[in-house]
Amino acid sequence: MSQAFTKAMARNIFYGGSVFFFLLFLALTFDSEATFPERDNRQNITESVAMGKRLWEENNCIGCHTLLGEGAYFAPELGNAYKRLGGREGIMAFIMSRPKDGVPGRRSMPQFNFTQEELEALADFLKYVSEINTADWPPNIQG
Amino acid sequence: MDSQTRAWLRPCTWTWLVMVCLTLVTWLLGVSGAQGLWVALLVLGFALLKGQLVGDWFMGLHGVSGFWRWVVSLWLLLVGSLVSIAFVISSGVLN
Amino acid sequence: MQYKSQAVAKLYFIAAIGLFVGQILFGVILGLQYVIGDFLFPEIPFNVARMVHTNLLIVWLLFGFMGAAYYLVPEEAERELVSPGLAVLMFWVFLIAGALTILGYLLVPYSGLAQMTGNDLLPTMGREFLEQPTITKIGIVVVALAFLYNIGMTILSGRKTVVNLVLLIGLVGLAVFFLFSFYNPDNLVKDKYYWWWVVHLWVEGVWELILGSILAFVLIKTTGVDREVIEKWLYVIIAMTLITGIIGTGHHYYWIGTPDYWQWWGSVFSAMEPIPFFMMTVFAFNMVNRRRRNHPNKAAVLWALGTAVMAFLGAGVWGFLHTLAPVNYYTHGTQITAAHGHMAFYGAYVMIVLTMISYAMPMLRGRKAASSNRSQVLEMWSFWLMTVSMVFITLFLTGAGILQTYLQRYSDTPLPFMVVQEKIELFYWMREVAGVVFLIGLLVYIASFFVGTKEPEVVLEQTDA
Amino acid sequence: MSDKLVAAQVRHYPPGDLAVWILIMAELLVFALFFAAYGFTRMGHVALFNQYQATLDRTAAVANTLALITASYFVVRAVAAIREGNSRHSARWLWAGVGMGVLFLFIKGGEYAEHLSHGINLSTNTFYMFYLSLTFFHFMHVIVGVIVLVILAVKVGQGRYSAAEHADVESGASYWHMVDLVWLILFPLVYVMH
Repeated sequence: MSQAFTKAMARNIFYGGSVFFFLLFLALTFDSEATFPERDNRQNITESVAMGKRLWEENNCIGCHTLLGEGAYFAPELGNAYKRLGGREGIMAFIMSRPKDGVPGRRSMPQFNFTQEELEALADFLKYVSEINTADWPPNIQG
Repeated sequence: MDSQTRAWLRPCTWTWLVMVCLTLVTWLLGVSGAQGLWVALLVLGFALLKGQLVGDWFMGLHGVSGFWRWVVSLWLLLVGSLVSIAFVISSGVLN
Repeated sequence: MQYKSQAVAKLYFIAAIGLFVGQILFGVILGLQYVIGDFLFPEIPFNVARMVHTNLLIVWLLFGFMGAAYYLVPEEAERELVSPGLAVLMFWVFLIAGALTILGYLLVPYSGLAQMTGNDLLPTMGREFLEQPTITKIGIVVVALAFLYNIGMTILSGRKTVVNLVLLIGLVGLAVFFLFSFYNPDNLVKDKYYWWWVVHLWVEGVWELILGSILAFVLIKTTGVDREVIEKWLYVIIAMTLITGIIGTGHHYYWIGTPDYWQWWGSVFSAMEPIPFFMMTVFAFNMVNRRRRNHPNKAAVLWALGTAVMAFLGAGVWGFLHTLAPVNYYTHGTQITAAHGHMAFYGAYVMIVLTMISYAMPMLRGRKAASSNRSQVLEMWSFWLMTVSMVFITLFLTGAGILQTYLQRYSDTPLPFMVVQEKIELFYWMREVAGVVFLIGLLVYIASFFVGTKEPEVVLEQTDA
Repeated sequence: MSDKLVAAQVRHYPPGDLAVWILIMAELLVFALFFAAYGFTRMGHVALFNQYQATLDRTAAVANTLALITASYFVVRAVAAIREGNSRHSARWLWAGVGMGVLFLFIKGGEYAEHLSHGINLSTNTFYMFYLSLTFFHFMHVIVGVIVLVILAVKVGQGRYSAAEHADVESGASYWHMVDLVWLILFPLVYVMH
């Protein structure tokens, strides 16, 4: 009955604890997957939305912006850009309006020279994102 | 059976009996439809008492001195106060 | 150095330090772009500089981990590496692939890079920290497999210590979870959900095993405390890490389209994530206080203790600051996150790699145990310069974040993002100054390798009383 | 008073391995946070919590409480037996504890099946979220506890422990009592208090 603090028991707890919590994590993941259809707006993922996501990725937009709060903190949140910029037209107009050489002394989004189809895809993508159920985040329209 | 083990086992048996009784009382309170803050706090009190008995006797902390003697008691105190604060506030008796 | 093949670690460490310099240079550029918006525009836009900054960090830490593994595994396993040649070959493969990727970022527009590398075939690019072209990602997997083969076979055919096994589990986990970087569905919610399986389960999961085992190794070597004691604490600490950290992933699942219950699961478990870091701090100081000898490499001991403290502050305390869902609702994606990210990465992972380099480099350069006194003094100066300036970077970013959170998220009349950015410019300037001091500290660090090389090393004092 | 008893009176550590007690503290802390979260969230949804609490099967919960405290008592008997060096009795008590643990899992599993058939899940409402989270998290602990008891019962049955050397049995017993302890609070909080 002497007090013990053994390596063997510490090891058991490490292995047991890791497996236990990983299985629990998998169970919660399984449940999350089941709820996604009600929240992730998948019914609106059109080909244009998919193309917009690809454009979003291949131009590294996440390198300046956040999307649903994740990304870089150099430029505004875009999860609600669809609402803030006034819909698809507003988004497309803003992207097109960026000067090629930037604005002296200020941050400015590059001019990407997108085609009309690409602009629409990006706008569709941001519209889709804005309709994901994010538990009322962000707190206000400013993102 | 040596005296030390017997000295531990007897209160454990009592602990078990007391816990069974408290559980049944809790159940009766539940099915009787008794309502209100005081019933809730009484039920919580029973639970805390049961917890203390488990810590003291089943876990054997009664015979330990120092920090470990109070691990379970402190936990019960923490849980008991947080839960009762929440229940007291939500019952509206403070208003 | 007891085994010849440990020498390959030197290559990895030198590359790590070189890339570290690159990372910090780009950090200083980024800091300047925060206040002079058109700095280097459009040649090196912010997103490119940031990508270089973060990817260099990841790559040099991986170099550091691999170097650490090549150094400590032979010593723990009590045998030579299975294949030192493979280790050297993989070094060059990884270095060249990494350099080409970084050059690609800098010289080609990102969309062009995506096209050149066939991102259409298996689109994985353009997600934070995982910006590497798919072909680079495949290269990383190949390098990781070769590395794991080399390390794994050495461990399995040699003495199996806890330090070795924990390191191996950490490295295998690193490779396994990286595979989720190849999963990139059109569905943004699922994309983000599994993206965290790479990012969170790396830095708040398996990387902590690597951190723990390297720290344990250095403590065993420098304090002379009984291996049994250190190893059992290592187990307890990493057990707590995974117990809290795995479900702690939930603190990223609050606002990305995932079910609401993550706000509770994530808050409860991530609130406990500081505990293992706190245990690590107590553990490190305890072991050093119970030391059975004074190791001549004082700098290494300083780095080891610094790691424990700064990891607790950066990952533990600064993580806790914004991990609870009701707080995170307002702070999510603000400079608070940046503050936490800077101190956590520096405190936990930068410092553990520098600890290992500090401990191993003297031996790798042919000394018995430590550098000369002059070199160590300079190294300790660099420790304080970098660590204190990182504390200030964190504080200034925290100040910026608090203001940003209030003005943009919390006040009755929330202001637009760019308006707020201008209002908090002063904090960005101060951060930039601290960043320059950090760079100076890094240069001092590098200088410490070149001074006093001819002077005798510090001698070991025995204190077996 | 024997020397052993005197020695026992100045014990500074609880029975079993200290590593297990560190785990027990961590687990208790997690549950404390969850209990507090339940209490404080309930403040904003009293009517909802009361309404859906009434849909739970209290009789099953009482049966489960009795099963767990009885299992704990059996484990106490098992520890007492092994302290006397009586492996045979100890193993028997451990198997009895396993039986009670399995009974708990069976009853709770029945409740879950019932919920599932009504389409109730974590996202149904805040009450069910807490109820399912708390009880399922605890449910998984009971599974682990049962596995631990089975391993111990087998090893004790093989005579691997003695009156002098049985720290593992005490460690496993302490863990099991923790699982019991958590349920003692969980049961009134989630099923009864309103």
